[in-house]
Amino acid sequence: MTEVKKYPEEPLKTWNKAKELRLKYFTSYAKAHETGGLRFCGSAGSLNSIQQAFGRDVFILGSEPYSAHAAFFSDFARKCQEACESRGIAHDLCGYMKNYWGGILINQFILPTHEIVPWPKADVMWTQHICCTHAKWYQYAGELEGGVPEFGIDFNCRIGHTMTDRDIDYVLEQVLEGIEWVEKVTGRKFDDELFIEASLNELAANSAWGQAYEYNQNIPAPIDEKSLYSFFPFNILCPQWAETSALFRELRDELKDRVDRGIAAVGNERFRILTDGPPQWAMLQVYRYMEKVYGAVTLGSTYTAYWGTGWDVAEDGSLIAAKIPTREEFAQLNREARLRKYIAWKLSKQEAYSVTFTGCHPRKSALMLKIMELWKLDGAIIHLNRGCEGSAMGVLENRLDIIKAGYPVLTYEGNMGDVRDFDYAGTIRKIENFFENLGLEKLIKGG
Amino acid sequence: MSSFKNWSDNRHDYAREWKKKTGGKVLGYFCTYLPEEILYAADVLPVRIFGQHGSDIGISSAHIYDMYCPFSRSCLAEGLKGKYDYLDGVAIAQSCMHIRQAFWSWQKHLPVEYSYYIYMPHGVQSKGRYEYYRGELVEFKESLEKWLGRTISDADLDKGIDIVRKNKESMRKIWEFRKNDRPSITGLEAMEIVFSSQVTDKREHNEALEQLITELPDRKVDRETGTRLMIIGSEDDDREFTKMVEEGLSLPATFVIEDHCVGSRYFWNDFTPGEDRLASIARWYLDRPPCPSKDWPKRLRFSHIKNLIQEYKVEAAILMQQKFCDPHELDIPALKTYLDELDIPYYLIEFDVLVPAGQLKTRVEAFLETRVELV
Amino acid sequence: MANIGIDIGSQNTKVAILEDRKILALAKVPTGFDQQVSVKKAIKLGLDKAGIGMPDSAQIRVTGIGRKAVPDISTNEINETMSAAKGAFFYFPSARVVIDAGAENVTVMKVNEQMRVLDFATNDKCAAGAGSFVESMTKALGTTIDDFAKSALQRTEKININAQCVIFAESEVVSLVHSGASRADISGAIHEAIADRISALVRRVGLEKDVVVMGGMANNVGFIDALEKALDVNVLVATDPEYACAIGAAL
Amino acid sequence: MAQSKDFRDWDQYRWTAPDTDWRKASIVSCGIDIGSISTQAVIMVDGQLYAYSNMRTGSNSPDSADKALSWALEDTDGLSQDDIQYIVGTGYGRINIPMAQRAITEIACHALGANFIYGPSVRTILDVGGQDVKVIQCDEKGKVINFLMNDKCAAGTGRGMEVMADLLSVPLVEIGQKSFEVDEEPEPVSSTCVVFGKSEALSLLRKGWSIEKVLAAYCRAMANRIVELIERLGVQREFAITGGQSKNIGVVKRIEMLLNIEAVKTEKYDPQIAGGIGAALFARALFEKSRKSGG
Ligand SMILES: Nc1ncnc2c1ncn2[C@@H]1O[C@H](COP(=O)(O)OP(=O)(O)O)[C@@H](O)[C@H]1O
Ligand SMILES: Nc1ncnc2c1ncn2[C@@H]1O[C@H](COP(=O)(O)OP(=O)(O)O)[C@@H](O)[C@H]1O
Ligand code: SF4
Ligand code: SF4
Ligand code: SF4
Repeated sequence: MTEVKKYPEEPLKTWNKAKELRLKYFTSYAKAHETGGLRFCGSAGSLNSIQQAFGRDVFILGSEPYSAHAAFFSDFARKCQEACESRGIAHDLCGYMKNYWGGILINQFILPTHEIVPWPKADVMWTQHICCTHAKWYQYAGELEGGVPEFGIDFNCRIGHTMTDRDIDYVLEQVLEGIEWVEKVTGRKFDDELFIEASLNELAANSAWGQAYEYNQNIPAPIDEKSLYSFFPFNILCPQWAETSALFRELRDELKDRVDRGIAAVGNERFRILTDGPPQWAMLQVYRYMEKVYGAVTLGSTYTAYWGTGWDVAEDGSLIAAKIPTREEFAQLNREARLRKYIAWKLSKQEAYSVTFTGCHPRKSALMLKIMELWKLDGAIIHLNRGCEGSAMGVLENRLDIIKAGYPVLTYEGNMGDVRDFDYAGTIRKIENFFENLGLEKLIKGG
Repeated sequence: MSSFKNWSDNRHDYAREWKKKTGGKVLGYFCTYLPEEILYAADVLPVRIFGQHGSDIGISSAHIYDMYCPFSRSCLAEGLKGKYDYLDGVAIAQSCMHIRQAFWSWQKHLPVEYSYYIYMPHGVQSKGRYEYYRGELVEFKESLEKWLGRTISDADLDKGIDIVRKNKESMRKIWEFRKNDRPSITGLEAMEIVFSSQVTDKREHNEALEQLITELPDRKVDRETGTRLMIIGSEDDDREFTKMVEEGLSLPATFVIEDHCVGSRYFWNDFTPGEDRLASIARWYLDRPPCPSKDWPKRLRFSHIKNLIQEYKVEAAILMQQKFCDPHELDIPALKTYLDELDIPYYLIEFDVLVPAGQLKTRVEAFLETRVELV
Repeated sequence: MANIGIDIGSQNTKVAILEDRKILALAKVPTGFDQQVSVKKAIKLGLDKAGIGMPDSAQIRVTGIGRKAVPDISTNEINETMSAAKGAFFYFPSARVVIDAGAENVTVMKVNEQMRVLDFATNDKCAAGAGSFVESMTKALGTTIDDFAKSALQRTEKININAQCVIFAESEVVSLVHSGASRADISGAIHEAIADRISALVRRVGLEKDVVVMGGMANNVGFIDALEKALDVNVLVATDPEYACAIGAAL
Repeated sequence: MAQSKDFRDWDQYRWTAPDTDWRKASIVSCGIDIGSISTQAVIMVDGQLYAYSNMRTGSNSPDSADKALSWALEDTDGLSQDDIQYIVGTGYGRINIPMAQRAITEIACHALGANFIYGPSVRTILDVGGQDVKVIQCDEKGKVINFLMNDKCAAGTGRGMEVMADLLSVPLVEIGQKSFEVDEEPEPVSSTCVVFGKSEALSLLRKGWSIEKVLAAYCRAMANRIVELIERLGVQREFAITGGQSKNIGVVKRIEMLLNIEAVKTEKYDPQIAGGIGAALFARALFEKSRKSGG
């Protein structure tokens, strides 16, 4: 048996705050109508601050994170998926949206406490179109809910480092039209003050995430991917809330403290892994298995690194947490110019959207390799996600590129939203083979 | 008529011959949203990249995950097998992710002189779309000019527009004959016409179309029309299936119209000329009967389908959906409801090269049986 | 000291007895219901063949999908990919891609010159690309594997088997027979279908020279021929290919 | 474990209606259903079941049709093929039946047959045969409105059961009964693939599971798979099951439990011959029509 270095472990303090915020987020959406508030629903991270500008009592639900959260409750998720399939919705459609449409069909919405409440019907569908079906998901959801008006913003333009003025103009045109549309549909006015407040929060949260994330470059890593999954969705759930940037700053500080004191996420850390895409949510114990049995820690992905987050990404893929505008910079502008600045910031920092959804995998491979280098990773385990064409796009090419760069790569099949597409025993067998072939013996027998 | 079939059968030979004969360049494209006019203006021959149904697509499995539609995997497989070694360039106008993946893998593993990605908007109902797409076309034109080392003038663009426009207009004329009680061309022939149009020099194709238009009024059709069928579907160039339905069943049937891109969707709408050529081209593509991935927030495709059903006196529809084709899959539940309301019976086929033909045969036959009196 | 390698497959249990990298004996018995019994039988058969008794200090190492099932005999296991790599190197040190094709399971590995397994792929969900596919067809046609395999080389006309499933393929084959297709052509089509599926696995790990084929299917000349065509390379086949994993385990 | 070919077998049989004189009938019609596993020849006189045979499909359709028909005619008081006025072929081998005047799909025939067997209130029919699973919706006349069929993968069909029977040395016909002889319903096996299912069953046995428990797990997995297909079309009452697997209560009862609907049953007719009955009924109607139009 190889000798094992042992680092001290400690539970994350910020953890409970994240849990509370998540509960607040879902509950406030479900209860929005009790206080006369409005429900906006769509793809997560569809320029939240613009939606928030229609009132403090506007609550925004991202269907992907809702569905990921529903996927944790695999029995509940299964009911949703079966409801969809008996309705003629194909098994292989978006693993998330099947949980979402299914919820509408069975009239059940699940809260983090496992409590089930009647489906909270949306008042407005406001979404972005980033894959080739996104805006269509809500078209159908709206129809199932008995006719919810929909507005979709086409994001299929250059995003990230290739973004041009033309692209910003295109999105801005649509946003301006959208604002008029919401005003007409809801009778509410777009509030510039509220927008300034929300957008500054949003950008601050996105940027703070980058600062926190960087601490994982340390050996041993202070936080593992599975825990990152509990935090990073706030980047797209409610980044415009002040609580979110506060949470991320607190996390950042805690991680810094852990690094200073040499605290590890996994005491036995000896192999550092890059992963990719949304995981098999109901089967996160796979990560625990790798940690316990092999001391292999998963600690980074283009998914948690980039989704809705704020980085300045250099041409060579290096990352620096993005600079954010000051209040003055925003306040002095007129509405259109301010929106333009906000959109430009969001579009240029959202490298993940661009590399994932235009399928530009040469760029994505470069980003992955950069993370491997900066985060000092030893290998990659990639999820071939049957539930999402978007995030699975190009991954086999990425895989080839990573292998070419000399790293070992394992792929496994699954479906982020639907456990029926996942074979636990088979995956464990693959993982065992993978590590054995790397000469990494088990730390504990059996497992 | 036989030239369409020959072109369809021997598309690679045709392109190679064309190159030899003209010394020109050939560009492969991945989706019919690509503005062919600009390529004709630049004297480049655009050919659409197709797969080969029934042939092994395993070779693409290292590059495209098998949850992507068989069409996209098959396109890449043909490339990797070397069938397209004559291409000088490849391009795509952004449509669904599946075919995009094929494009990117192609770009990586089958390098050619020139490759280009056009950000064709998905929001074909969004404000600002015309301006945005026009801008894309300007950049596309510039990049072609750089590749070819020549400028593309307005006169060149007019030439390109003319060639493509004529082609599409002729096909619309021919489609009129499918409205007849005894359609003068079969679904198989129609498919071959559109297919060949996408893989040959349209100038030559135009001559054949014109010839056909003169022949059609007197064409004798000695087959029973049977059930008037429509195909609504994902990409579909499966001639074998079309032939099996029209010729191989114990009940007669004829495809009289279709809504997909190897059919009427390719040429349906009119071109409106304007001073700004690229703006007119942009408009042409954006206003086309939409592919499902671009059909939101309002559904425009369904009413188009309804018109086709009425004009072509469609009696039943076959929903030919490529397996894993998300954009279409998602339209299907709503489409079924819509067809129910129109009282048009339909049958859904999840199309995959791996489904044995015999099984499809039983299904289509059973479907036809549901709507005729068997005794 | 003798080393004993045991490969417990879904169909056959194979044993290899080696001394100083020299093969003393190879033996195989069907994997019965009780794997302990089969393994003991196989070992006995091997020792008899080698003409030796059970050495006092033999090292016994098990591999194959049943490797966890015989704790009384040995807990010293090695996974299938590693034993396959070692077995391949035993015969061909130039091996870079190793295909192990048995009755139900197919594993394709990419290895480097240090015998490290860099990548591997398996037929996860469907058995329609492995040995039992051929066996079902031979049953349906009432012939033997050997004859059926050889007849593929006499193929004159190209036909396609569309069915992916073993079961559907059976009836497709039956109807091909009725439509007058020759046995050679059918056999060619079946072996081509299997080779296509396995070559897809090869493409996933990346095709490189040299390709070594082992496992029971490597005895099948029709398959080897089709595989060479599908991959467009000459493949290397070990002598006694079905024992390669057992040999790898013994080493 | 000894491998015996016999366990997968079911009785081949024939039957003639007592007390019917075919000479008095105005129309004698026949349906021949050649499935991938079984072949039935059904003879009807004036729309009433008169005689039938049920046997394993041989290696080619014309032969199978010939054998099944001769056998059905065997004990029929001198009835010969020439006395049959119209024959309709159906099933997988329908195009290859030389004596049939017309071929109609098994989907239409099963619907009509189920309508005859179970009465006009049947709306949903599940036909589980040797390699196909079909779900059919029909109207009160037994005309098909809608249907679904499995494709590509034979997991969940009769062939899988046969393989299990051989593997476990349990006669096919007893599988259903045996599968309930467990204290508690086990988890379904994870692979219904005919090939992998076999290995999985073996490894469960090795783990110490009883044969009954393995059967329960396998029947349950099949039922799950079939129910998935049914739910895609939806169930309307009455619900009937035809085809050979309708005799396997291990699968049938589990399907009923999962759907929470009981299938209609009858002692009067053999549900495995539903396709043949439907074909014979079509044959009768077609003959009447030709008689009318032909004068
Ligand atoms: N002489 C032969 N000719 C052709 N095929 C053979 C021959 N011997 C074995 N096979 C094939 O090999 C398969 C068994 O392979 P094996 O590696 O022993 O199986 P496993 O290790 O999975 O138990 C059989 O299914 C058969 O198709
Ligand atoms: N008496 C029986 N008990 C249980 N199962 C049976 C019985 N008879 C037939 N079967 C099952 O029915 C299957 C054949 O179904 P059938 O509908 O006759 O097939 P086909 O598709 O050939 O028409 C067999 O594979 C077997 O599993
Ligand atoms: S990109 Fe993935 S998560 Fe998003 S809608 Fe498409 S399939 Fe669903
Ligand atoms: S639209 Fe559908 S058929 Fe066409 S490439 Fe995309 S997924 Fe394939
Ligand atoms: S297709 Fe056939 S061989 Fe493959 S999983 Fe299904 S039953 Fe098994």
